[in-house]
Amino acid sequence: MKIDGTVVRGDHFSGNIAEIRKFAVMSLSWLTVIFVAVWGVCWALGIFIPMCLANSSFDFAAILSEVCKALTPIAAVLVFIPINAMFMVLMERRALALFTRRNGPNRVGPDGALQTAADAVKLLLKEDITPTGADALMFTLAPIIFFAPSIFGALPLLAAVTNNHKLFQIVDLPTGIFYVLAASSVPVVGIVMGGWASNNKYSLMGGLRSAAQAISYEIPLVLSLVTICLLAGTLDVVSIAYQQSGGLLNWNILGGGALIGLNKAIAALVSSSGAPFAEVMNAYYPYGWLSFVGAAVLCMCTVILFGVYLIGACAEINRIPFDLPEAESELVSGYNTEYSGIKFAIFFLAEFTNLFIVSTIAVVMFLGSGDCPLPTWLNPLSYPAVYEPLAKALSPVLSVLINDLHLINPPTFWAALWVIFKTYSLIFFAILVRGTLPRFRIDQLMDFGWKRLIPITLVIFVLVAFARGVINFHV
Amino acid sequence: MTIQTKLPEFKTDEMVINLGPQHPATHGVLRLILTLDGEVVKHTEPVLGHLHRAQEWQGQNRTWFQYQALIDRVDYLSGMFTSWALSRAAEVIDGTEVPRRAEFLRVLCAELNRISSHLLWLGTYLIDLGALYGFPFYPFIEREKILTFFEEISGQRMMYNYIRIGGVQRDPKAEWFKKVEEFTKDFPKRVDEWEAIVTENPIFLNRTKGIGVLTKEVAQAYGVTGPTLRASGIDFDLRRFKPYSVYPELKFDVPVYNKDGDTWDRYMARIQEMRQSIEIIKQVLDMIPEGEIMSKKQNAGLRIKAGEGFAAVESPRGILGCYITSNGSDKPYRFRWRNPSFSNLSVLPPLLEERPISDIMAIFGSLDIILPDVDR
Amino acid sequence: MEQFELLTNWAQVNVEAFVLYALAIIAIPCAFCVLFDRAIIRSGFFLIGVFGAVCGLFLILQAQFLALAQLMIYTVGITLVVVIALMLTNPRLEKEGVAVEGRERFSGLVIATVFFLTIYCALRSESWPLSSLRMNPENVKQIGAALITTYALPFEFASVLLLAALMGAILLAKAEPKNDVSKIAGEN
Amino acid sequence: MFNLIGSAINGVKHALGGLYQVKRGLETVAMHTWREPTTEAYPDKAPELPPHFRGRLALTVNPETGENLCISCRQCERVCPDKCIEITANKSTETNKLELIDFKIDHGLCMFCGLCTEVCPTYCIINTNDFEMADYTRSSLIYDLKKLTLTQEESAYYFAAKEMPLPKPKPAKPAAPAAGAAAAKPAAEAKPTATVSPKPAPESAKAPETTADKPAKEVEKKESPSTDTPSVN
Repeated sequence: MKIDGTVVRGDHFSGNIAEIRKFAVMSLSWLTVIFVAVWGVCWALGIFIPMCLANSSFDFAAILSEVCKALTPIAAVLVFIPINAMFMVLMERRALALFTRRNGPNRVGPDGALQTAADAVKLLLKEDITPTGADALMFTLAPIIFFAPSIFGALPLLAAVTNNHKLFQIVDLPTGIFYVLAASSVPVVGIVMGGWASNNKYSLMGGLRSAAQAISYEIPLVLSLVTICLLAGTLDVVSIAYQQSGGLLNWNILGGGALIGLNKAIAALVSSSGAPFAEVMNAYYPYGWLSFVGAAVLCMCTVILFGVYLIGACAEINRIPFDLPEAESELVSGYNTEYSGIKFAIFFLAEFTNLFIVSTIAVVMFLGSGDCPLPTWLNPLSYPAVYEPLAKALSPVLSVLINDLHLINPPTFWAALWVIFKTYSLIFFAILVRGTLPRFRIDQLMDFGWKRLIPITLVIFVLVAFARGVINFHV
Repeated sequence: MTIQTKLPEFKTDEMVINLGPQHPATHGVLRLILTLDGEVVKHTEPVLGHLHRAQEWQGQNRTWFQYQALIDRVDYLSGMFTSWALSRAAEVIDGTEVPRRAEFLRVLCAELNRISSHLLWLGTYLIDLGALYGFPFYPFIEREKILTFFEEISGQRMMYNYIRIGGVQRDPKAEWFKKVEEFTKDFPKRVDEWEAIVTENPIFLNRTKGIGVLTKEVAQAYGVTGPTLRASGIDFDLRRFKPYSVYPELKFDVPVYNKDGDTWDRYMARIQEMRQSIEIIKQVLDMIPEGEIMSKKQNAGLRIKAGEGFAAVESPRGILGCYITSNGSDKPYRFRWRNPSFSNLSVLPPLLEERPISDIMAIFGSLDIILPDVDR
Repeated sequence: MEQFELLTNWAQVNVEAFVLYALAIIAIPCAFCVLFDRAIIRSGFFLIGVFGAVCGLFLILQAQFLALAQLMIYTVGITLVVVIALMLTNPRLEKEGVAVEGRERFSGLVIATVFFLTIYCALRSESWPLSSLRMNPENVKQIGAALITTYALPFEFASVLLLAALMGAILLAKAEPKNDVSKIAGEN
Repeated sequence: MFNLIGSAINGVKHALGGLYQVKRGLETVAMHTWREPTTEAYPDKAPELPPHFRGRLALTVNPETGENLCISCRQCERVCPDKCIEITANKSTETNKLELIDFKIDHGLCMFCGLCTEVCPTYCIINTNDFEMADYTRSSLIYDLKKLTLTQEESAYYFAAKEMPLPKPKPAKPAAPAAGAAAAKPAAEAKPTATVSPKPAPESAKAPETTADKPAKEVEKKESPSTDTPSVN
């Protein structure tokens, strides 16, 4: 047996630039379409209509504008989910094609950009079959129960990813992350229901597997997020997002705020104004080397937590390598074997939406939400000398857009761009994993969850609780 | 005597389930009747015959010349070997001396075909294990190259009809040999890449290590052959044990694992076999002489002397034997095929006993069975 | 919630009452289905509907934490119940249906009546003081603080109880060595 | 205690090793992004097929004169394992030679084994590089003489590509009696040139010398009793 430790790298880089360019163009144009549509709906419903109503004189104008504003988050999510799912399926197919030296879909539309739109239309027009012996009511309810929570789950995240835009504050719950987790625990009911109602043995087994898997992996998933909440001292996703602003060192993935002191101290050193380096360090790390050890432990713990979260999330949404409920080679298609037409489309839609939501949670909880990874002292845009002339140069154009029409809200805009970039990078990583790893076996999956992940997260929870005491957080 | 303990009886319903004939992972139309307790297989019954085409009977009702073209369909992933077994059996009866160049060409094509067959197995095996979307394409890319070589010399990608009684059908051009040589240089790097992805992957190890252990005794009792047998630690390869053609002149190893014989060993056995085949091909490309390629005229009236003969070749799946009785006419009198897949499949029920349902495909795939070869 | 109140004032209806009735319309039929559905799995799923509606009631009462905990724990818990029901019973129970004997029917009737009367009396008693306090937005914090100060002892008891239940479940579910079982079966 | 620590360290080692292997796999897969796709843009770009590709069957004509090369010897019909070839020929009363009336190949039955092309003494029936024969009905897969016959240019191409010896130009006087059935003129011209004399043949397909070519002179419709039902594949 000959396996050397080296990574085998591709040896002919003769270039796949054309395909990569196509992929990039396709992604960018789709993302533009998605977010322009969502932003347009939000703007129309949340800003434009209230603006018009403000000038009108009929008596319930105020109430109507409030209703419009209140409906904005829901409208945004409803517009976003189907278009985004189309894009994600297309992105997945094209990315897998890149990894496997193929072209991917390239027939419908320019370079296949409309392939999934065509697929969606096809799925909606397909005959909707309910198998003989199926429990028709449960069979119909299952995809709805599977899909609905993903809409509700997405709502509290809206404020967190848009830098607390005031249109989305209506769903800014103090128990934000708890709400998201509660919503994400519901879909498994849909799977079990669909699996049982299909009157098919393969479906039933898929449903049972899904129940076992989702319940087991919910624990490490929740524990990893709870640990982050412990570090942050709040359950509110918006505050957690805010706490992480100020560059990579402040993100939860690196110590969950343990490095904020270091960040501030370096900033003080660089700007050579305000408090001196040592003083800042002392304020944040009061116990000398013990504090530094604590910070190091926290960094390690949060990185592991991030990994645990990714694994748990993968299992929760049935992605490879945890796609046991729909294991093709064993259970045909698992719980959705008997589904066709629009019901299958809903299952499909919900799967990809769930992937997007767990990626967004990861971004909000670990990766600094809409924060630029460059620390403030390294970011040229944070210095007035750079920033002000730029702002002055652009102001004639921007002032109309920002102040008169409220078309752009600068803090939201940049935050949203960063969130989009980070989220789709995570999704891309999920696709890469899908292209590489084989599937777990159900008992190994259980072993891995109960015997590895849960103890690890429990140990980390205790470690974090102690290490937190030796560092001053968020002074 | 064990101490009898009172156990609470949690008797769950047993479930009978039909895996196949229409199932994404049964590699054709195999039907397995499984009795499951939860996810654990209690009993397996393979049901054969969904792809039975009476290949032996067809052989007896066709002329030698016609049957040569049909026989590739028995094991469509390694058509060269079925043709070779038939040709060798006929040559044994006839006493035909096959030209040296033809023998080398046969070995060359057969080893290429062995690689292509193992490549298809590698891709589909990873599909069986759930790596459905990325990895399986890589072996198929390489397999495609080999099929293109075959297409060039025989005219088709899978139904070659290239090895004939008394030689081979067509003499490849010099460029063809060059292309094959390039392929042999490139191929080991590709295998390294696949091994980097798969071999030591923890999930793959979990799915294959210690799963489906086929002990020497069981393997011998069921007449298992090929890499499946060698992975169980029995050094039995026809190319060594009963050398035929020009194999005695070639240097190669037969990868044997003197270990437990689980699915991972079977995987490694095939990977190593591919590497060995590449070595053989390199040697053949160096040694191949010039000369005739056919010693028996190929036409509709092809006849074999009266008599009977048996010949076997080491196909990618095991020993592929062909027994023929000829009565001197243009049709064989009696055909009998010994197909490796049939005996390799028979060992499935004992291997599956008490295994979870996910292991069915891990074990079944590792046996590398092809259904037309089972049913004929 | 300001918008909500604004809307309430404008429409001059009690939206809370409206939502309450809507939830009741979901909850009560579901509860009946839980009782009367022959297929045990379907009653399990209806139970989820009941608890979902109850979770909605908590939300009306501005007890977010309780509502979410209800959703999270009960949906997952009931999924487990359904799974266990699936594994231990014949999933197609409705096709069989077992007749209940007369004596059992009578005792069942008595127990049900007593039970119903108890609950009815408990609910009808007039000692349900209405608190005029508004809900504190930081009620999660308060719940957390209460659990480890005032109610620390009951909380710990509950956790010990749960731990014991967990260990018992593990002991029950722990697989005995396979060969021993087969040997015993073989000897008998 | 030491055991516990040791096993913990082992566990960590194991986990890190596993993670490293996973990382290695992910990296190798990701690196494939930089390689060119191997997909062929098939309908847009025809695949390059080798000259000996066994595609649709066709009848060549003499590239120079354009006369059909078939001599109605029926060897292909007899050797076909699927019985998909049907030749209609007539013995001319004047020249006592076979004249081809129709040549039918059922491509729905054909398994493209290429045996007919191997036995053909005049390199008339060949496998072309065409494989796009999909059609809506089974009956439209039965190709007749007109559909099977290649043009002069195509024949010239295949004669060159397959390295087949060109037929000797025969300046035979065209005593073409009107062939009623087929409208194909090459068929009409082919009749008098019933060249039984075998051309110099390369490697495989040598001139038929066994019993096979003797009954070729008899006019039998079809039905050679030596073979049985067509194979069901």
